[in-house]
Amino acid sequence: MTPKKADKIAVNVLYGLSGIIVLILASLLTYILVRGVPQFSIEFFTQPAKTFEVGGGIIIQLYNSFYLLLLTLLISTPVAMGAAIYLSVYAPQNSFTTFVRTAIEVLSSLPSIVVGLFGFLMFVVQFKLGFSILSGALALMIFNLPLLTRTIEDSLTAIPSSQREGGLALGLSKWETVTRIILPAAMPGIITGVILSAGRIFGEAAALIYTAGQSAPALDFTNWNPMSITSPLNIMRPAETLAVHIWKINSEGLMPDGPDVSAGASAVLILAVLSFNLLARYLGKKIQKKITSA
Amino acid sequence: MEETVQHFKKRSPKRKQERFGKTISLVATIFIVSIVFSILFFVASRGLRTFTEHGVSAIDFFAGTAWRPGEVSDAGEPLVGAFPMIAGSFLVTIFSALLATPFALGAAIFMTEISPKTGKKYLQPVIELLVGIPSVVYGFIGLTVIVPFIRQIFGGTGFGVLAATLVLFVMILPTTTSMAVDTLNAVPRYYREASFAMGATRWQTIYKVVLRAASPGLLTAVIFGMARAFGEALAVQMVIGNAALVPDSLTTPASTLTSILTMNMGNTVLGTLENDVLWSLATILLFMSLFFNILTRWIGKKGAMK
Amino acid sequence: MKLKRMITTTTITIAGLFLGACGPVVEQESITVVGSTAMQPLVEAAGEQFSSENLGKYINVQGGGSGTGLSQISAGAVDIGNSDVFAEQKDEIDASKLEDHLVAVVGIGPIVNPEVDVDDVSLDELAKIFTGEITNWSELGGKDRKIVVINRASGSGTRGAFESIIFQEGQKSMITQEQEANGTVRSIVSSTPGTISYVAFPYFDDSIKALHVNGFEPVDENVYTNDWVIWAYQHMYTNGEAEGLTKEFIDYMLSDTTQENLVPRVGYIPVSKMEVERDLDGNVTDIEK
Amino acid sequence: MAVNPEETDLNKKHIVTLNEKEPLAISTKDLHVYYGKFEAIKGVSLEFEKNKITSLIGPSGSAKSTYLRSLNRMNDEISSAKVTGEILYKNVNINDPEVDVYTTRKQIGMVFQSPNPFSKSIYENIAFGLKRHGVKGKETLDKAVETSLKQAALWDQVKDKLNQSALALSGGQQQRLCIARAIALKPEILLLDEPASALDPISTSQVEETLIELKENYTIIIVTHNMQQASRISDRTAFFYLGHVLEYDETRKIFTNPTIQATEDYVSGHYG
Repeated sequence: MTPKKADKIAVNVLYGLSGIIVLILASLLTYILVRGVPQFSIEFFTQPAKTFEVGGGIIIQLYNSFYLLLLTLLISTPVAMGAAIYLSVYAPQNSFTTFVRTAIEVLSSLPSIVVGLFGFLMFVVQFKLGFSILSGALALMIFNLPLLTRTIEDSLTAIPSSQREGGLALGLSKWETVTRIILPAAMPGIITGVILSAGRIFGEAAALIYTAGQSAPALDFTNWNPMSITSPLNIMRPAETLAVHIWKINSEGLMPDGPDVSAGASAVLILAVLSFNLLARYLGKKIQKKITSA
Repeated sequence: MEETVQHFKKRSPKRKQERFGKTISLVATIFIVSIVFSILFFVASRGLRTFTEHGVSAIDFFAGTAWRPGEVSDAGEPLVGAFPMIAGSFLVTIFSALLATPFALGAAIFMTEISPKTGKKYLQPVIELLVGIPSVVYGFIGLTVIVPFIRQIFGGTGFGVLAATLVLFVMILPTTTSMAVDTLNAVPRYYREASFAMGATRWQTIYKVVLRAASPGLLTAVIFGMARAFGEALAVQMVIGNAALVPDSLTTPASTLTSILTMNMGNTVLGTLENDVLWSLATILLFMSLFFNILTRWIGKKGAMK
Repeated sequence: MKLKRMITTTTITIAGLFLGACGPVVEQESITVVGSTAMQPLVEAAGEQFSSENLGKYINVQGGGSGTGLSQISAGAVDIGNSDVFAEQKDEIDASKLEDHLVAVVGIGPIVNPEVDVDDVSLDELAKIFTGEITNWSELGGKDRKIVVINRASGSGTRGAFESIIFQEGQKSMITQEQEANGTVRSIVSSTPGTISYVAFPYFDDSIKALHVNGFEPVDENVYTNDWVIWAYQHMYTNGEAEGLTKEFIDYMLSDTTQENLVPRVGYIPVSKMEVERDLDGNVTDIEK
Repeated sequence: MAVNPEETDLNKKHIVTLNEKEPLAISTKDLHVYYGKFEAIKGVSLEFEKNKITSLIGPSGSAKSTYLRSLNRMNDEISSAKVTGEILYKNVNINDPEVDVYTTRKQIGMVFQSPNPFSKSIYENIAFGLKRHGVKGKETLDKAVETSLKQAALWDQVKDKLNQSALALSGGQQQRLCIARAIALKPEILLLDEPASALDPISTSQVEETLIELKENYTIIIVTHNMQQASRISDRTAFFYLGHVLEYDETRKIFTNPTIQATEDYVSGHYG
């Protein structure tokens, strides 16, 4: 076989492999959407779920998913940012740093069910936070931290070191340099990373079943007093998310239209993740443009 | 003179700022590390109770094939042989990695070497989306599409290692692919240019130069994919059948550490052998993920030395 | 500048939420109910109804399994622990501290894939299917087809109830596929030829076929009389005597309105309809009416 | 004839010192820099005159950049680097851990090889350092931005687009912006590490002109590979070789009549 022929075959094989991946995703998406989108209706998006009757909606679960996501990001982003700054700026090259990095990686490969159980015994039982959004957000924080730290660190180190030197040469501290020069410059990457991690959080169920709980008390969307249990803002109320809802319908759901609700909810979940991805791309590009152009 | 010395030795606010920055970023880091440790400690301390508190011998646990927590053998020993689950976990992990690796590497090469433009425009978003699909949905599709499919082709119930492998294959594809892409991108441009200049074809360059240079990183990518497969719970639980039997074929029901763990955790009472033995399974999971990490580090080091 | 503002806003928001959450909850009360996944829909529905009738009182219902319910109530971490088995049947649970409230009865019935052409089995045959002694439907008068047994997770309350009734002394279930939940079991049975499993009555639907046992149909009426023998109590355990809202809610569960309306609507059987009672050891006695 | 390490006598040196009429800006005494076990600078003692331009020349690997970077203690940022010996600035040894590195760097500014403006607006690039050093008030800042941009000969080109991103400027403009950024802090000494090596000839000559104008107010030390550049703009030149300074004298003398053979080989282009 001539090298040229081999080249041609190899390239075709690569096209084929890539094509199959695209095909897999396309069929996954089509399958989910074809089954799910027909379930969409105004009621589906505005009604609370029903336990054993037909016609339940997902409004509360959908809201909970977003609220939990927001809280998780609020808690985990500063921590991840701090750790990423430490690792990219201050960390000396010694065994402690290697040790820290290994620890973070171990955390990232922890099965989410283990995180969930830890969260249950630690936050729910030990800290007496109960089944609550807060417990869920803390568990998701654990789940989210490693990936987020790594994304932020990557974005920070991707900024040329000449920027850092420029700041230091002006007599600025490393802290000023990283927070005021590197961080703003790394923003597009960081935002993209945060949003992509949001997609993962949004779909997580195993870590939440035992922390944020599996029930969604009715919410009164006119009650914005964070102390009230019906208030959407309350962080001490249990909150079943969309992903948990799908899991629950499939395991113990009693509603006769369970498969339909589940399919619809899956489609919503996918569409949300899809829009996160698009948003990440759009924002990343836009900020990049703003920074580099006039 | 003394004044200038003072001027230079005076601690500017910047020093304080630096200390502040270093402290809070270190605190954040230590916070993460301490989470890791409390999880490790917490899981392992419960997991070890199987051996310390309940007196199960390690051999019985790791090599035993009878898994009936709560029951005892004729000799009065608890039946907590975890071998079926350990075998199941390893099988699905290895098979799904074997299946996913060619696809992941193929896609990664495509995205970096063959057509970076198309890669970035179509494959990249596809990969990112695959990460975003929740495991519950994967499990659900596995249950409604893959299991019946396998049943029609191979007979039996359709549940088993094969079904889990197929589901995991799709689930680890993005992890492995995106890490492989990063690795290939890190191979310096001039390696390729030198190879092309010597008259090598594109494939020769990829195969003989780029892949060689990137091999430690690619191996790391594969191992990370395996780590993900090893730890996946919900989706696997829905398709593997959860029978605590050592798998004797790819299409008979089997179980993994995670599937048994997720399924039984809620039904057991804290502090009992039935519960502690599940934490022992979780401990195995933890140590496996530790092992995968150390392995990737080791490969990275070896690669760097070459 | 922007970053600083962002951090400040974030801090204030978080602080606000925490303060809000920890602040005094005025005229609001809530209790947490944890445990049996099988009971969850019933208790959840009752909780919702209770809250809508009693403003400011909330019932927080979580699953987690009977084991979780019992261990959490024993630890005093929750207000009510749901279980579909007697607390005494779980080791390491100090049942003497717990107070049992029987809130409903649920029938459990074997279900098979609709293609299975066997309609009726005896209790003994059923036991032998689950121990692995009977492996083909032809042994029961059906077509030659392998029996695929799907069991529930070991330790699951439904499985405990099912096995304690169908198995004789010394019989043990074979190791086979297990699934965690009623819903999953149902969807697997409905789609896999030759399968048999069992679910609680509320999960019966058209996608599966419910078997008759000893000639009796799996309906509530047969459970009342114990003609259908596979049934279990649904327990709500409190740590010591129920007080306050906990008591109110349990009373609400046991009230005639709930028992006569909600319980049957969700598919469970009111305790009051039972003509027999069963004790911890499985002895069934008639109730004098 | 090429410079050959074996043939070059590293002990033969010709280094001038300043007389009383020539005011001292900064000097080093027996400066050594180590990277781990490797000794990059092997005892360099030099005196730099105020308001003059001094060039540091020498083949690659002669450690002239390393030397330059130790003058404002940028080598502190490399964890394996160790600097011994004295750096005297205003009679204070600033190579002393007790000395505040931030105060030092503020007074000894630095411009790097490739332009590294921050990804901020032109205005912010200049005002940023000032603000971080506690300068307040819009008027003061405006004034400082204008002055330093004028000194860097950039004002006329950018005065109408101060709020635009600095990254949109051309390479030469970016480098002059970096110079403006450094001088906005009113340093006494300006260190430049091959500031024109990434620029085209026209931009290079613009930067050079700027430097010559700046010398009235600043002491400038510049590392360069460009022999013509050194001879065009600098008053004194130091020839670095393998971590040593072999010759330090008037630029004129270095380029026309060097004392040391290796210097002559290098400036006449015989070196590799």
